[in-house]
Amino acid sequence: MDLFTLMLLIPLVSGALLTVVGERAWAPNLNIVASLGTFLAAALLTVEIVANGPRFAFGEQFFIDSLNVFFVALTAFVGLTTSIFSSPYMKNEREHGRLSAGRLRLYKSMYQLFMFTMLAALTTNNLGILWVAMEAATLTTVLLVSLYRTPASLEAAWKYFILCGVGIAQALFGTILLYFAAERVLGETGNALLWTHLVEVKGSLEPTIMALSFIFLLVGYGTKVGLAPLHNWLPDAHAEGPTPVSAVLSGLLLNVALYAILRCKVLADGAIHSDFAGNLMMGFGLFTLLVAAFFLSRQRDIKRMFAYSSIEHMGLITFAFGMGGAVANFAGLLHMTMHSLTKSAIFFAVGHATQKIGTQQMDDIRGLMRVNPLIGWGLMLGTLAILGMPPFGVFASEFMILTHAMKHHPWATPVLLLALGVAFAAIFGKVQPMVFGETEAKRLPHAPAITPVFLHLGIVLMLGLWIPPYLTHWFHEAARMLGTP
Amino acid sequence: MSSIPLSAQFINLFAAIILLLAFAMLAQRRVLQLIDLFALQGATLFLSTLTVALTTGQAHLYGSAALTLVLKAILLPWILHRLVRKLNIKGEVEPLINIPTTMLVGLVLVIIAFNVALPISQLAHTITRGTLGIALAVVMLAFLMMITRRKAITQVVGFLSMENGLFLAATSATYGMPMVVELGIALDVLVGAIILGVFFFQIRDQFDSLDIHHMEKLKDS
Amino acid sequence: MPKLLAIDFLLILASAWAAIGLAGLAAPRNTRFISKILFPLGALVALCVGGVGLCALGAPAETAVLGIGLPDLPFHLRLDNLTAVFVMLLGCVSVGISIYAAGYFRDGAGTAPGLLCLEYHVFLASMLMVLLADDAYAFMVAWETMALSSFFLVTTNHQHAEIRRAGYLYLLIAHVGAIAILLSFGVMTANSGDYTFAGMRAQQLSPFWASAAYLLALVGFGAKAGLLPVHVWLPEAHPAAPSPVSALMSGVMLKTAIYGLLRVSFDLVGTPLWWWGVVALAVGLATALFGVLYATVQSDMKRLLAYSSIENIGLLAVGIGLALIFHSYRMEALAALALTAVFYHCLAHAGFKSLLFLCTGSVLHATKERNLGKLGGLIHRMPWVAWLALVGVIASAGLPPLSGFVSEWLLLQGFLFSPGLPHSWLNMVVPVAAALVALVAALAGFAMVKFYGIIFLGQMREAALKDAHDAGLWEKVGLVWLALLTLLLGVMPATVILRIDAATRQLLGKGLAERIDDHGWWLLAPIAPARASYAPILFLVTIVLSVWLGRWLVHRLYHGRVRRSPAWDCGYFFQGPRAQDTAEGFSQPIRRIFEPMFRMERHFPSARDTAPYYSVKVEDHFWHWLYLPIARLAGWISTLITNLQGGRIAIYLMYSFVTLIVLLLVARP
Amino acid sequence: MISISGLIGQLFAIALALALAPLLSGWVGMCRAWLQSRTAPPLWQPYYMLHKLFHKDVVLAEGASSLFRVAPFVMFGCMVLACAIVPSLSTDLPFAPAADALALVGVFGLARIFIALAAMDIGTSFGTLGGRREMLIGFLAEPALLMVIFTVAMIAQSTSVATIVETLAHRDFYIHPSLAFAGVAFTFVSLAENARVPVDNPATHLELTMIHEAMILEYSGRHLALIEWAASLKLYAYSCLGLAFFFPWGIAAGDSFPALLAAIPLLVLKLAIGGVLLAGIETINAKLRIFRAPEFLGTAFLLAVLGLLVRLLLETKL
Repeated sequence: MDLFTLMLLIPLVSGALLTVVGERAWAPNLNIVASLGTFLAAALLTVEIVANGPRFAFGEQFFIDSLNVFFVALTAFVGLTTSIFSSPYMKNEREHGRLSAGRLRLYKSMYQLFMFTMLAALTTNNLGILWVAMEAATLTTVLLVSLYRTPASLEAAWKYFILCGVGIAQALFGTILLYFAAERVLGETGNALLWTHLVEVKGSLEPTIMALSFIFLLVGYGTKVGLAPLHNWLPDAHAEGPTPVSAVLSGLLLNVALYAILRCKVLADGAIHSDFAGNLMMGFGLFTLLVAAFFLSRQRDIKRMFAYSSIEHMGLITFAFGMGGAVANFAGLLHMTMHSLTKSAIFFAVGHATQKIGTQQMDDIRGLMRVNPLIGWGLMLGTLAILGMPPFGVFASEFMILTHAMKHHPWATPVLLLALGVAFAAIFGKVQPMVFGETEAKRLPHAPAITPVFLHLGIVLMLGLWIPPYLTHWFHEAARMLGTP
Repeated sequence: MSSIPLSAQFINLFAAIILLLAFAMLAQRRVLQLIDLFALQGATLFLSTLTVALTTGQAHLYGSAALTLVLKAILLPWILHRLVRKLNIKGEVEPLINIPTTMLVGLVLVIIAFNVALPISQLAHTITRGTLGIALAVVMLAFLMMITRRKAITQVVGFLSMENGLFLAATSATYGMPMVVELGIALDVLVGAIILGVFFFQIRDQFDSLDIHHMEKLKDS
Repeated sequence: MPKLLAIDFLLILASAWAAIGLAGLAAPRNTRFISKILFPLGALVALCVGGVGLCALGAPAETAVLGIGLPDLPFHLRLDNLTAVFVMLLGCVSVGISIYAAGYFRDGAGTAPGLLCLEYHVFLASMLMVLLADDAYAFMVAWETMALSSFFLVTTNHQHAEIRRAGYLYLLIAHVGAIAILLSFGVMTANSGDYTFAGMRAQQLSPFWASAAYLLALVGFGAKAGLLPVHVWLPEAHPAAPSPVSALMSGVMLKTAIYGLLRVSFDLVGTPLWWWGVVALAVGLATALFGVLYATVQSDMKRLLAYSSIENIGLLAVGIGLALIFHSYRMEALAALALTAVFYHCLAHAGFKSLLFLCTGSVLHATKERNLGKLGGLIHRMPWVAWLALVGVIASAGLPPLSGFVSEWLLLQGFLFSPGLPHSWLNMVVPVAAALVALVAALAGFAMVKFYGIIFLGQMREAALKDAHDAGLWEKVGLVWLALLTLLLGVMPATVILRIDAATRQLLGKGLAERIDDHGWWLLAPIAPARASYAPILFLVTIVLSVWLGRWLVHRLYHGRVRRSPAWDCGYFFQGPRAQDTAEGFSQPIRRIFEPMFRMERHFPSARDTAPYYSVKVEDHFWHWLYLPIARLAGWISTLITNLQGGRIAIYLMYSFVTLIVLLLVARP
Repeated sequence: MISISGLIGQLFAIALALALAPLLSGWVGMCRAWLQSRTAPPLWQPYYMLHKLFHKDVVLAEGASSLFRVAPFVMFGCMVLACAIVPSLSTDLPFAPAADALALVGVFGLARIFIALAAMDIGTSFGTLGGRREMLIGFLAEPALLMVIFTVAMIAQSTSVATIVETLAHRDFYIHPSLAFAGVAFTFVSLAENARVPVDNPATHLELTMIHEAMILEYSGRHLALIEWAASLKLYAYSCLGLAFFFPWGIAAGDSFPALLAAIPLLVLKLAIGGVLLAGIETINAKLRIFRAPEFLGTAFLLAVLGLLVRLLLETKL
């Protein structure tokens, strides 16, 4: 059976399966195994693509090219590690009586379905299906966010649903406009929404329509990326959902939404012979970066704070892609990878920490080093990494973004640096007392899974010092695909 | 004007009606009537889609027309009715801003929408160029409704009528998206509605009311 | 096989340090293994590093490229004479510190010894890499690794809140400084996109951008070195850290910042403008005066030393400024004089300040006490530490015949010839600056007398001090090594200057060697013996001879009888330890004369007090004038912005709606 | 480079300093007594005292450490070195290269630090008080002294004392207004440095007003003798330095023996006059409160800097 089908099928089927057999003892393992299967399929697929180049699937509806192949691999990988992390975490939640068996079942099945929607959104060639998958992702995660059924979680889920629903609706209008424009070139054939076809004719797409459509798409998908001032759902959803969900939201969903914007940007750039799209994205990126940075210092809830940090980094990445050009795109892709690895690692550590201490309030969390040195170091190193401290990889991408900005948009550098400085002061000032200092430890019924944390951090560290050639090659390929205006 | 064929005139007429209904919903105070108006809008949407299908004779447009009828005109209104009864929501829905102001804002929005859509309509070679502007206007009015109403359920109705506007754009303006997409969209709308239904009960259990100003706890300021 | 270059050796040694650190991680709790095997090994490596640095002086520059780093910017490394001087410094000083550390670190609260060992050796290795780095990325990576490892070392005893605060402040300011440095590099590449130092040298910057790069570098490296006004982390972090770490930070890490400043202002940015020097001179003078004044009023012995480090950094900045001024007027001979003074003071300060910090470490171990007010009379219990500390004190007070005086002497000579400057203002003002330098030197003497007298002399202020013990063997060896270094630097300046002259020549194209060479090794005459000369060895011999001769004669002609009796109580019945000056009392004249320089909170006893007491708290003006306002501003902006997240979904929808409308109306391709 | 005759001259100069120094302080004492219409002690009084003190046992306080016992010798050694460097009779001093004028300041500083530390060693209230005040005077006086030296050194384009004297003494006469400022400043400084009125009173025995005396309160026997001797050597050195800077005429240029012999009486004469002036100053002035001392020395510093500026303004061709 074809690897690609396998990759999409495993999460779908196991999702369905888990709805049925949810509360069995081996269900968590099934969850892990399924994720492992997905990851293996994705990995093999990646190898195949790297070897034989792009390919289609299901006619022309799905495809994998050098832009999305590594996102697929990354998504599958983070999905795997998150499932490994979530198994003891969820058990502990169960022990604490915060979740019933039924909820656990819902969680696992929705988790798998969410993975499916992610992969579908990444690999589809049809912008319509892309939209459908994004919407489906929203729906699954809404259920995950409201898993605890507490007033807070319901409120968060409600806001998430409404805001993202509306946003996604605007994205749909953008897609319709895109189709409207494409149809005039490609005719009434069914493939007027197929990206591969659109790219070939992007030069002849009607600029005015494309401009309008890009605005709608940017605002729409931007809501999901968390661009300010459309970001309001994001901190709530991250803080109130279970930690594994926060991890995948930050680590994957935002990436995928941004990926959607990128696909559209390529078309818009092709049609509009000015860097209209780029400027829009740079504006949004800078504003988001600045706003998020100043939000950070006012946070009391640890997950909320890191949610804002995700917003901040999304702003930085958006800015990078907005600048365009080989280096900036390269840096943007690198930063996406680094961010999703680092941020999910942080959320893993945070999850265990909050479980041990029993609160998400940062003022009450102290002395993680004492409670469990590994968790403490995990959180500390992860934080330093996300703050762009060398030798971690985040610094590498930030270095490239900064230097490129200095070269082409010097006016932006002060803003960037101000935001980065403020963010550093805020986050580090809050994390340090949590990690250091004294506290009374607490045993957990199920030992935390630390491996994913250090696995991620290890990769990030390595990428900071040495980026493997094939990865470099891919980044270059992808950067080329994103085009240089 | 005489050059415009009859079918196109009909489509424009239906579009206009949809816009009118959107205004009506914006003005409507009572929940049940709101839902009825929504059903009406769905029905009109069905008609316009049907007309487009007849004129262009694209097979899948019939499908989507049927889908519209079942989903927008019958199923969803029915679900909403049941919900309102089950949750016995009080009839009155008091908006945040008073109705006349809302209407004025709506008017401004319509003007904006038309002007935004104008360049596109001029490019359109389809016979129903005007509808895109109307669709955009409908979307914006729905948006406005979501902002101004404070009951969860009215927000949902607004959300759904926004979908109507989008659907109008999809069918009438562009003679239908590819079938896959339309199916997907429809499916999402359905699932979304169901999930919302589940939500209402939970929200009611937690806040024993569907008034969304109970849900302003999560904030930083 | 290709012949191994010095730079390859250094890389091997750096990795050896890293390996030692990792080995420590293997047995994190085995204190014996770590302290008695790993740290001595580290000291051995340090010795090799110092040796290589010494040999590399005068040799042609070597470069290497490592296959790591960014895809289009692998690590470039370069070992030239400027680097070699500081490599030598790093090696020679860290030998002593590592040996001392072998005896110092014991297991207790705080970080596990193994982890400590890792951080310590990574710190050393990263400093070496900072010196070797030859492109912006490698430099920044090494630089921030240095900051991180030292941060973790500072927060070893993180259970204390004030230590956490110190660490936070330290890393924050270090990060801000790093950002400034990165910007400066960015400016120097001048949009060529070439981030190697070679590329920066190649650029021809307009005066404006060159100045921007220089000032950014001054701020960035100043933040690490502790120049005003970004000095505040230093007096917090140094006392917080374990003593060997304070020694390493104060002795070596601050010098890496000086290295960076020299690298940028003399090597990368091209020919300087005259006012750059003036800026450095002014900042340096302010820093030095500030540092020494605050040093005199401290009550915590490590804080006192930390402020004295600030003072010395200020003097270094003064020297750099002077050198820049001369250099900008192409008066290379005099520039060489000032620059030599800078190099020499780097070496000297590294030696004696590490020595003093280590001595405080021994005192800390023996008495568990950092507060001067609770020490005293330790010379009776710990003579070794006391006498070795005296060496450091005299050097630090800038007195002959020890190392501190040589650099001060060279600096003053440099000032003496400044009237040659073709700029009327400068040659009026600069000599007056020399007066301030003299004042600083004299005040340093005051501070050092306070430091030494109150810790080691007089009566013990606490009963507990009776059972203080002297330093252990390892610690003694480490201290002796550093003391010898100080003495050596003191008595044979000519020899040392001949070695480090290569670096001066590399930066200025002109050195002192040819003029020093033709007198004996014992005489230091940078221009000509008739103009100025200094022969510390002769000096030392004369004093020692006359001391010895005097003693011998007196004992010979008269007698050596000694009787012991209680000290004269001046007719006042109570002469207990409390009758001595407290630390605060000793510095009272300074507080009184320089009152406006301090922010003091004093409590005077009144006649009616049942339990009268006097207390004084001296604070840094910069907190209230600079840092707190900035913090308040940031907080204000945050409160403003957090209103975005008001919790009402309708408002959120409105944001989205308005954004859309605005974009539709405004945005046009 | 050290010639035998030079070496002899050097040693002779040192010996002369050792011999003359107590005499000088004795002479100053005499003049003070006369001016204050007291019966003066004999001129040789200081020698008697030194002899007596050397004979006495050392009575050492219990708290005294070894540093306390070394300090007097170090101080003495420093002063000997100082006298060896400052040209009193001839400028041909083999030891001169050992330390130029800046290093000379260093030598005095070294001596000061040791005596101050020794004063703190016993741990009595007055010892520390004396040490603190001594260091206070020190850090106020040193910059002023350095500025004076700067002024002179700029005139001579050299910091080596011998060279300075040669340029000042043996070239065609030229009026340096800056030297006037420098001279006044130098007088102030040397008054302070030698624990003289108005800053300190060598004759006082009221502890609260003492500086120098407070520091050596615990010393006795040979230690005290050495300190007293060193003190008078310091006075001698300062006087010679002043003479060398401001009245250098008569100091032999080379190592010609007759010139050397001719220089001795001249030196004695100059010192005698200096002593009278010093006694005069001490008599007509009252001792300042300790916190007026900063103002006094601040004035000295100011004058010195003024001298420097005058030098730069009037006497250099820019």
